[in-house]
Amino acid sequence: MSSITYLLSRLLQMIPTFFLVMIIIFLLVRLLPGDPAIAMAEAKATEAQIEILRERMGLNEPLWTQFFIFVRNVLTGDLGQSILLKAPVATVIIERLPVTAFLTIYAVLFSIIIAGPLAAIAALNKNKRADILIRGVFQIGLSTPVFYIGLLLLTFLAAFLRWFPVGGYGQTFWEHMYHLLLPALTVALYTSAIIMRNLRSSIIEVIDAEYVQFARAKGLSEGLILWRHVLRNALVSTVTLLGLSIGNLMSGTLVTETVFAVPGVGRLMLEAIFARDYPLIQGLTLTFAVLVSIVFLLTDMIQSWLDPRLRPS
Amino acid sequence: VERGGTLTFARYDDSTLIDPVYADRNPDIWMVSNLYDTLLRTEADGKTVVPGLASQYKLSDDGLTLSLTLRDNIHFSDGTDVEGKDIVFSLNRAKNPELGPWAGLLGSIDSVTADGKNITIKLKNPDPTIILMMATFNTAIVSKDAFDAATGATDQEKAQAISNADPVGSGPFVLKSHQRGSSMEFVANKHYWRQGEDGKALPYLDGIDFVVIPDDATRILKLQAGEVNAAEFIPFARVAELKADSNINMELFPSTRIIYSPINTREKTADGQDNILASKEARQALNYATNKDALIKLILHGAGKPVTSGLMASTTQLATGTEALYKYDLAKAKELAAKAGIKPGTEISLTTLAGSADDSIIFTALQQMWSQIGVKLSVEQVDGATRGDKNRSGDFDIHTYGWVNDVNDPAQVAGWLGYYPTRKAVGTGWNNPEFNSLYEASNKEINPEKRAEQYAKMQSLYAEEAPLLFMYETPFAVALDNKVKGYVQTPLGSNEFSSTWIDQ
Amino acid sequence: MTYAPYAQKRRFAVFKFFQRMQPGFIVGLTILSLSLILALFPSYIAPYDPNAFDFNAVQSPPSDLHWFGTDSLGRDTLSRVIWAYSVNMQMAFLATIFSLLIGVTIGALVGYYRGFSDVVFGRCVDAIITFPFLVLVIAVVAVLGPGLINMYIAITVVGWVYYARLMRAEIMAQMANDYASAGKVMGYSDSRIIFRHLLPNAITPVIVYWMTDMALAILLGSSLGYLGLGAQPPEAEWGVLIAEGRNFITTAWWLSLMPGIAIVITGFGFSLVGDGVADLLRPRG
Amino acid sequence: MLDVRNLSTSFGHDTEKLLAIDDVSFTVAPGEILGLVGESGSGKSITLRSILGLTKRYGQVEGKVLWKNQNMNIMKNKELRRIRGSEIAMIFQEPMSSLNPLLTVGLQIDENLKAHTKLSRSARKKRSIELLDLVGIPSAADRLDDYPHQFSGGMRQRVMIAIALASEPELLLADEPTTALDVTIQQQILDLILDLSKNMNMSVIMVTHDLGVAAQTCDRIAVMYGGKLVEVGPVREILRNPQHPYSIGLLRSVPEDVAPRSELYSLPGIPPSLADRPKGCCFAPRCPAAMTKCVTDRPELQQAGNSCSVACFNPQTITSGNIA
Amino acid sequence: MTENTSLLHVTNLSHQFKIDPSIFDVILRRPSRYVKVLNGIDLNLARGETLGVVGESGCGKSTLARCLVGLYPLQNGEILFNNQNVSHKTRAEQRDYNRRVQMMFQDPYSSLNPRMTVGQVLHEALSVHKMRSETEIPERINELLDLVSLPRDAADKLPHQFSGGQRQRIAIARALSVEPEILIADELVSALDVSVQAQVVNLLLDLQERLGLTILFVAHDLRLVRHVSHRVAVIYLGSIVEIGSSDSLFANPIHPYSRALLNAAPSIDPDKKNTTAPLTGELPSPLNIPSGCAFHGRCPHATEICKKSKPELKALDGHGEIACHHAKELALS
Ligand SMILES: Nc1ncnc2c1ncn2[C@@H]1O[C@H](COP(=O)(O)OP(=O)(O)OP(=O)(O)O)[C@@H](O)[C@H]1O
Ligand SMILES: Nc1ncnc2c1ncn2[C@@H]1O[C@H](COP(=O)(O)OP(=O)(O)OP(=O)(O)O)[C@@H](O)[C@H]1O
Ligand SMILES: [Mg+2]
Ligand SMILES: [Mg+2]
Repeated sequence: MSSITYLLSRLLQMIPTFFLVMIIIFLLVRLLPGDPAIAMAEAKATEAQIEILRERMGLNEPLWTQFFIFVRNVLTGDLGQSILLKAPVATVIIERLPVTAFLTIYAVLFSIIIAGPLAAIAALNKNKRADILIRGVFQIGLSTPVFYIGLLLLTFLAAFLRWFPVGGYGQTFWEHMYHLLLPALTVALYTSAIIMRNLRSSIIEVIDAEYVQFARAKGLSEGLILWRHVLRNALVSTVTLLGLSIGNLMSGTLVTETVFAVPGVGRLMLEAIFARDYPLIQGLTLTFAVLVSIVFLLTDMIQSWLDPRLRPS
Repeated sequence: VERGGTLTFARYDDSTLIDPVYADRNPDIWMVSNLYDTLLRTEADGKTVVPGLASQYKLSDDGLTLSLTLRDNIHFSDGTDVEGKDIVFSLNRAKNPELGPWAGLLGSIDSVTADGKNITIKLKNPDPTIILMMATFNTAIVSKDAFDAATGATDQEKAQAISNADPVGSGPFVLKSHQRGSSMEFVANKHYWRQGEDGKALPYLDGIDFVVIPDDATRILKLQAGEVNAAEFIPFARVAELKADSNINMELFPSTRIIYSPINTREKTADGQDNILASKEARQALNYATNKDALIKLILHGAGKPVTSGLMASTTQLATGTEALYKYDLAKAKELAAKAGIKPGTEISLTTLAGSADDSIIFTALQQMWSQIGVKLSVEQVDGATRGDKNRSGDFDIHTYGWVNDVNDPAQVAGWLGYYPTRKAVGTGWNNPEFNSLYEASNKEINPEKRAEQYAKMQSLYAEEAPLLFMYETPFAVALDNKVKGYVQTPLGSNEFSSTWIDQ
Repeated sequence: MTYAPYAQKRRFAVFKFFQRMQPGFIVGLTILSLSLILALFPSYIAPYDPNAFDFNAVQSPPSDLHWFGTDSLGRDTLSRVIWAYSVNMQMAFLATIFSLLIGVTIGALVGYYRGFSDVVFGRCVDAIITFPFLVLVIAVVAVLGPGLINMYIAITVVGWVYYARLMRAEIMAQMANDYASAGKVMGYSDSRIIFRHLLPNAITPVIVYWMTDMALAILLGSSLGYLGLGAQPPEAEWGVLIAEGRNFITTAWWLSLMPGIAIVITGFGFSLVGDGVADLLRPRG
Repeated sequence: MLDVRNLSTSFGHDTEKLLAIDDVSFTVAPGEILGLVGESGSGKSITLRSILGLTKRYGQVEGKVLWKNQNMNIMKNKELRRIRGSEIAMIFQEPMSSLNPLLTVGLQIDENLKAHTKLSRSARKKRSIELLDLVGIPSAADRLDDYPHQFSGGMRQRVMIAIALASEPELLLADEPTTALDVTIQQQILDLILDLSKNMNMSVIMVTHDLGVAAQTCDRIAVMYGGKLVEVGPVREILRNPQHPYSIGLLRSVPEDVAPRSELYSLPGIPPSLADRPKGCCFAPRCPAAMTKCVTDRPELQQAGNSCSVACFNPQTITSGNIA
Repeated sequence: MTENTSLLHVTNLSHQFKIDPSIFDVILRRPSRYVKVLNGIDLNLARGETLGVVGESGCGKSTLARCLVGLYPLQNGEILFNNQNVSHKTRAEQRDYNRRVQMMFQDPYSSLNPRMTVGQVLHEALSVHKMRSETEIPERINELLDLVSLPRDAADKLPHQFSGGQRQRIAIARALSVEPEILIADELVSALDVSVQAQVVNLLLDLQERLGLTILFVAHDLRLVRHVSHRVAVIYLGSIVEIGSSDSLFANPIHPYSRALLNAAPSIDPDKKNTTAPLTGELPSPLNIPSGCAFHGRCPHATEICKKSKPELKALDGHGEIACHHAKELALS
């Protein structure tokens, strides 16, 4: 099977999942207490005005009709009109998505850059001082809530020392890099701690594996052994973990974007939930689900590229 | 004054659609006057009416015809003249109930006609609020030509298109770009008619950059870090600190904002129990048992004052009260509580806004204060939408709420807080025939003295009946860096940048 | 190597157990025990009533009277942090225990029977893990309304999946061992095989995960508290305390710093214990 | 050619020291096939690994491994690398885990050739195909790009042999090269190794626990028990006239040439654990001929008879009949 | 052998595993693929005898064993136990059958629950099947431990405290606790060292003698199989190619595969070099079994007919039953 058919079959497999995802999204939002029409109207609106809204939003239809309309609309790319922002949900999300995507990728890169070398150092010095220090620091990182790390970084590095801007996003690529440095770091700390742990133990596990010893018996240089035989194998499980952590990472962006005033979809999600913006919540949850699925798919591809055993036969 | 420069302003929330008709949330409403001018204007106190796009106005003696004369040489931001047809178009649009939520405020208008520079507004019935309405955001003037040219099938789509693509306005600024939820740019309208102190056209600024930062602390940090020139909605807890900061000018603008808590006055609670709060004495007892000064100290850190008028902030027109309502008096509270049958351990629940630090303090404080009269206060924390829902359905005992006037006339707030047909007297279910008829009469009363009398009566009646827990009035707290001068937030909340300038 | 020295003396088993413990594990255990004591007996330990206002000591910095200072209502931060221990430790337990029970049961059944149940389960899991955890939890909290109980429900609604997945995989791995087949051949009932034979052997990684999950629950719970979706004021909860102190981070730094430190230390304790337990339970020989 | 002297390897720290091999000495002559037999855990694999210095990473190795009169045990890694894989090659015990699952078989052969020969890329490829052909992998050229998991256990074992033979080693350390294989394929592999040893004068240390395999392939046999060599000698001597009670027991428990369904000879007891090995002879607790001395003192490997060495205070002969 | 004497009678037992189709296979409606592991096995097990089963790895020995005890549902064919059809219809039937037909596994490390003491293991078996009343159980446990020559204090120990050989004894004790009639031993001793193997084999032989057990002994060590079995079946790719008494089969195998198998086993005598050429080629995959005689690709005697028709298992005078077209000629050579 070629990789294209593999990709296709993975996509096909995602269909039932996505159907479930849509049911979950739809139901979740319908089960929210409080009338969305009331939520949408300012407190000052009268009953008649609210009824008009209700009609306009299709809330008077039976549930299954609403679901049917929902699915049809989603499939045609119509995610409805945001109540909060008074604009098409799709447009709003497309406007905001690059920010979160930027932040996420930035954070992933950060995680890898931080975790990779440190994991290798820790593994090679197993139970020595460097290892204990690195693990200790990351352990603390694992025990600190994202919002708190963000808060501390923001207050001290940005506001107090003024090394970084206090939130925002900037206009150019380099401004993005500069503005999102602290947020990305905040999001990355937790993920990098998880990756560090995993990579370290994978390396330790692999470094004395039979095939590595066999490679040594062949008389290969240690560098080649580390690079070709150890790291590559250790990476397989780490890639899975990185893929699975993407959900974590995005959870992190939710909080981080709020703390750092980054105008991404994460912050929008919280705003939408507080504002009971049904269409926006639906659109955003769906977006998150799609993003995560894409990442899962990517992880799968990377993994099967790394590990031939996972390739379809 | 100095001209030039761009002001960076940190907001707590973004505008969605700044259009006189569709603006329904405060972040929209409070920006309208920067983009669109009204026929009449109020001075900074929000009460005194002065000419705007119209240089003169006159209400006929029978109160049924309002005539206005347009100023010479007034232009839209695209350079075209502001003409009678634009006025007719704008006012008809504003009173069209199909469109925005504010049409009801112009319900008395029968027709609008223009003859050259003379505008005639015919009323169905005398309306004491009509002149103030001409100075309110929803009657601001838009360009008919721009609207006609805009893409879109419906009026709303056209409004959207205008604000997105080719904004044309009559106000001191023009919307240049807008990144929903994150930032917005205004630039000066070169064709604006009003003149500054230096005799040249306003505004002084070249433009304004708005950044949206919902988080209070971050907003302040940005100001302190010098990344923005101004930050609005400063938490009162931080006011003293910022006041002490020599680089920062901490402004507390008087406002029509009041914080109060509707009390459910229905005979039965939502679950069918007898409602102890249905009795006036019980409500009064709670009011007396509440130490407002302490609340103000705790929450506003002194930057506010107790509610003095039953119905409105003291800055509102026709407000009468000068003394704090229900001054803390434990003895009286106990006496009333006993009278109302509040036994020790009576459970009352306070519905508060999730995540609101102020609400949680209010709750903690009330819990302690009211325990003195035997009330066991519990909390129910909900989000805004649920609170609104509960308010409408009467499923609450007491909940926190706040109000800011949108229009300069007190009719809006009185209708909201006390008049049953509008919204069941702010959801309290308080239905007082005397109040209702007074209110209805006042809405047709064009004699100012008589109307003031009616309002005084309504206020005392309302205060006596206490369908609310009267708490406090707060100013608008805006922190600006020292270079920013002349910025005003009106009592209605409107952000006025037309005379703002930066000391370079 | 399959060769295992079997004739090990068991005399010093307990002693060896402690000997095998890493120092980190001991530190973790100490932290958790202390946390537990604080959580169980806050009223004896906290110097002040956590909710009592004291207008004479508003935002007073740490001093002899108030070791961790006071907040803007004059409440003693130390007492509030201590009282928060009961809330947050309860959170660690209650937010995870139901996920654990539900997940383990479902995971074990699905892992044992596979077949169609596995297909259905697989799709459900896929669908749920496709959402970022926090997104789904927040959404559920929003459905149910904020508050601790609802938060527990929300976390359980989402969290059981992770336990179930783990359990399923472990059960399937255990099924590869002949003792499972032996149980069938011995004519034992399915429930006996699942719950008496497979489960005790498969549960170890789940317990290890549970430890880390409790740390996560504290982090998540305080995040929700911070966002106003978790514990409700005036209940002292670390996330809520940090949120309350958020505005004074530069002036009254102790308000957010002290609960922050409490979170970090407790989380640290849980992670260390989690690692230590994993280490202890790891098969040797 | 290879002279191992007093080689000991231990694992763990002072508190829990596990002596996996204890004071092992033997030699291998050019072209000779030495069989290393003994039961599981007796230290056969560790011996081989210690020769190549692979156990240094996780254990302490003492003693001398003289390869062409150079002590490999004190060599620097760089020098060791030149010997490993080129002069001395090793086949690992477990074909399933000894090939890197992520790399193609071709690459895993190639990296050996690259490290030890100066062949060009295409020449290396040609050589790889030759090697796979040699070990009997059908359509070898097509299989270079395959991954280990696409091969069966037996084929993987052969791939490993191909890798080991890549640079025509002078000494092959074969750790149970046929355990994973069926008897029919085992025969092919053993024939191959025998062939190479004869044709290329390659020495082999062949670890096995199957006495039949040892009998059919080896010139000399060394019997290991509990980390020590208990008996070394020519294959016929050891199999026909074993002297160490353990060797005797081992041979007698093989059900060959005994009445069907009769009781088999079995050594009582169980092998010692590394953690607490007896003070005297490791085998003493199970030994039918043990004496008091055996419990207290440790016997050394000593010349016994013409060509055998035995580590026993009370060597036996089967004919003497006092052990049954 | 006639039916009345056979305790277990298997006819035409086949078993195949379905390969999970990929989503593409489903969409393209590709036919499902099967690993055909057992292809029509016929065998009889007489009361009190030991039947050895040998064959290359992957030929289906374990699958056969597992089918016989019902670990795999019966797909095709018939199993008669005491002349009664074993259908495993209800759980109760299945339990009763299993009580009487027990199995022991290859891996002494994984076949015992690591968290149950030996006493618990035996107690469970005894109480679930109500073999003894609750009060008699401890006594019975001691008896069983004696039976397999384990010390009585073993009851309180966990499996990891025992050696491999001892664990296999525990497994045997567990199997015996329910007093079965048939024991199926799947590579019972192949994981053990030679010196320990002998202990367990001795025990098994002894028990068979004393308790009159019937044993199916699966192993790949030919010497052992020969030693313990009365009769031996040789399996190639899921079919029996030769079955007969142990003596005659080992002394004089007929089927070319049996011959190759026996020849390839290295003798412990260095001078008894085997002379026949080893088999060439690999074991074909059970995914697509060659037509005709499955062995024809590797068989030195194969002719056209071997490619076309599958030989039946036929009795040959002086030998057992052989599935080979050329059995007669080979018997003469
Ligand atoms: N890395 C290690 N750490 C601790 N002990 C080890 C290690 N490697 C091997 N051992 C122990 O050393 C002893 C000898 O092992 P070795 O692998 O040499 O046995 P073997 O004779 O090859 O057995 P087998 O026939 O099972 O392969 C065993 O008891 C084993 O448990
Ligand atoms: N569950 C299964 N699904 C698919 N194929 C299977 C399954 N179990 C066994 N097989 C295949 O069936 C064939 C026979 O397996 P079985 O375990 O019966 O062989 P065996 O003769 O016992 O081999 P060994 O001597 O290695 O134990 C093998 O090719 C194996 O890959
Ligand atoms: Mg070995
Ligand atoms: Mg098998």
